[in-house]
Amino acid sequence: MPDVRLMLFSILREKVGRGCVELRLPDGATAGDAVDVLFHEHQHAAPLRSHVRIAVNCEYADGTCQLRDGDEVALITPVSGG
Amino acid sequence: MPDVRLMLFSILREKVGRGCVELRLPDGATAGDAVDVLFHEHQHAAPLRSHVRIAVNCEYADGTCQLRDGDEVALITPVSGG
Amino acid sequence: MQALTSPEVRLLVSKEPIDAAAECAFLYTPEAGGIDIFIGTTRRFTGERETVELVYECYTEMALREMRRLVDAAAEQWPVKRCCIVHRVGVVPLAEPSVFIGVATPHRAEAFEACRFLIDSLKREVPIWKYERYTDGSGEWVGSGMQAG
Amino acid sequence: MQALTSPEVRLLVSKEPIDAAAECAFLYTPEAGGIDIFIGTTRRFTGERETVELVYECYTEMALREMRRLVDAAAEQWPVKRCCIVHRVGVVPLAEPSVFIGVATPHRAEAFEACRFLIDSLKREVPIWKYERYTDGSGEWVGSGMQAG
Repeated sequence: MPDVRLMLFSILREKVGRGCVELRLPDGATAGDAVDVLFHEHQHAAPLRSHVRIAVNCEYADGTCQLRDGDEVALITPVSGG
Repeated sequence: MPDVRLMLFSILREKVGRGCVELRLPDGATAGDAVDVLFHEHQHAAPLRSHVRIAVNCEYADGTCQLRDGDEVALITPVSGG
Repeated sequence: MQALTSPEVRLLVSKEPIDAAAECAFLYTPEAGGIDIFIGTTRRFTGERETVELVYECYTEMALREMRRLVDAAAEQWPVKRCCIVHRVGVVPLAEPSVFIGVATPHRAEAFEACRFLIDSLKREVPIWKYERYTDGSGEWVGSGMQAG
Repeated sequence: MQALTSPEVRLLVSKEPIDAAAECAFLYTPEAGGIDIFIGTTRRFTGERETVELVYECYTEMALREMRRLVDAAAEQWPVKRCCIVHRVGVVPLAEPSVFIGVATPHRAEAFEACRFLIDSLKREVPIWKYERYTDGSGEWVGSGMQAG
């Protein structure tokens, strides 16, 4: 039962109302599962779902990446720095 | 009989030993004529002759450019600024 | 301010105005003959829309790691002797720089190419977001595909 | 120091060290979103040869006019909002800048292209000459095709 932290930024942070969400996931849960939980609880943010890239512990990762206790999962909406 | 000033730089200035040469030329003389006079008087600089671009009054010009009294003729060896 | 620095590479995310002189001084080295620098500044008009200011948000820890990854990728392709990437966060007023990327290489063609690669890659990969505030009171997270609020 | 300046263009030939901060400040404008800068610095090694310092000579009056002509040519091809070209003359020690070219445009691609055009054109057209002093006591007017002396 990994405890993970979801990190939210920019428009997604605004839609969800927080920059950080703590989640307890079932064993074997993936990064994609964590993202599903968030969007399930915040359906008004759903249009952003398909634009989100996932990062696990500060590196871009696949949705199939299996999570471990203490992992930090960031939901990266399209970036616009520069 | 235009009086003109030849301007010399870098290696050509060193070969000739001066940065500036005053010349009195026959009426109708061209920029190319002025350059010929200089290289005739400084034959050891001859290898530079074919590399020289001419500028008259601070603008690149053709050797056929007819000179007028007071003109400044610069002999521009290959530039290497930057 | 958070930073990741070495003698050759300087990566910085900060709320303070970017100090161009300090970045240039860092880039000067006898190993290089050419330096290319890109600076992004806050532009007033985009078409008819008038911008008041930009506000940048950054996932700083990851942004610094991504910047490092991009510098490493540049150094594999070009002989990079010095490189800096500085991004300002928070409010960036009109005409002020939000990003400063500098690359020093032995010859100029390499510096131009590496610098262009870095700014193009930064805009695609580094987790930083731009919020644009307009004079009509509206605003948006640029490129998010949704209205803010 | 000799200069040719307007609100948008700043051209300078000077024996003083180049003040990068002043040039950057000049380039910042709300009309631009992208600035590209090229800085040429004195490199120590060219192959096996070790340079002590460079010495630049300039036909200043013409150089400023040529720079102006190049800036005008750039402004015909790209939407140049600010542009500066500064060239140092006299001795330029190792790692110090000899030339600083900056271009501010609305978007970044234009800035890169215009800046590249300007440094490439300057190296071909502007009457400035570089003398390279080597550690072995020799020296040469670069590209002149003849030994100095």
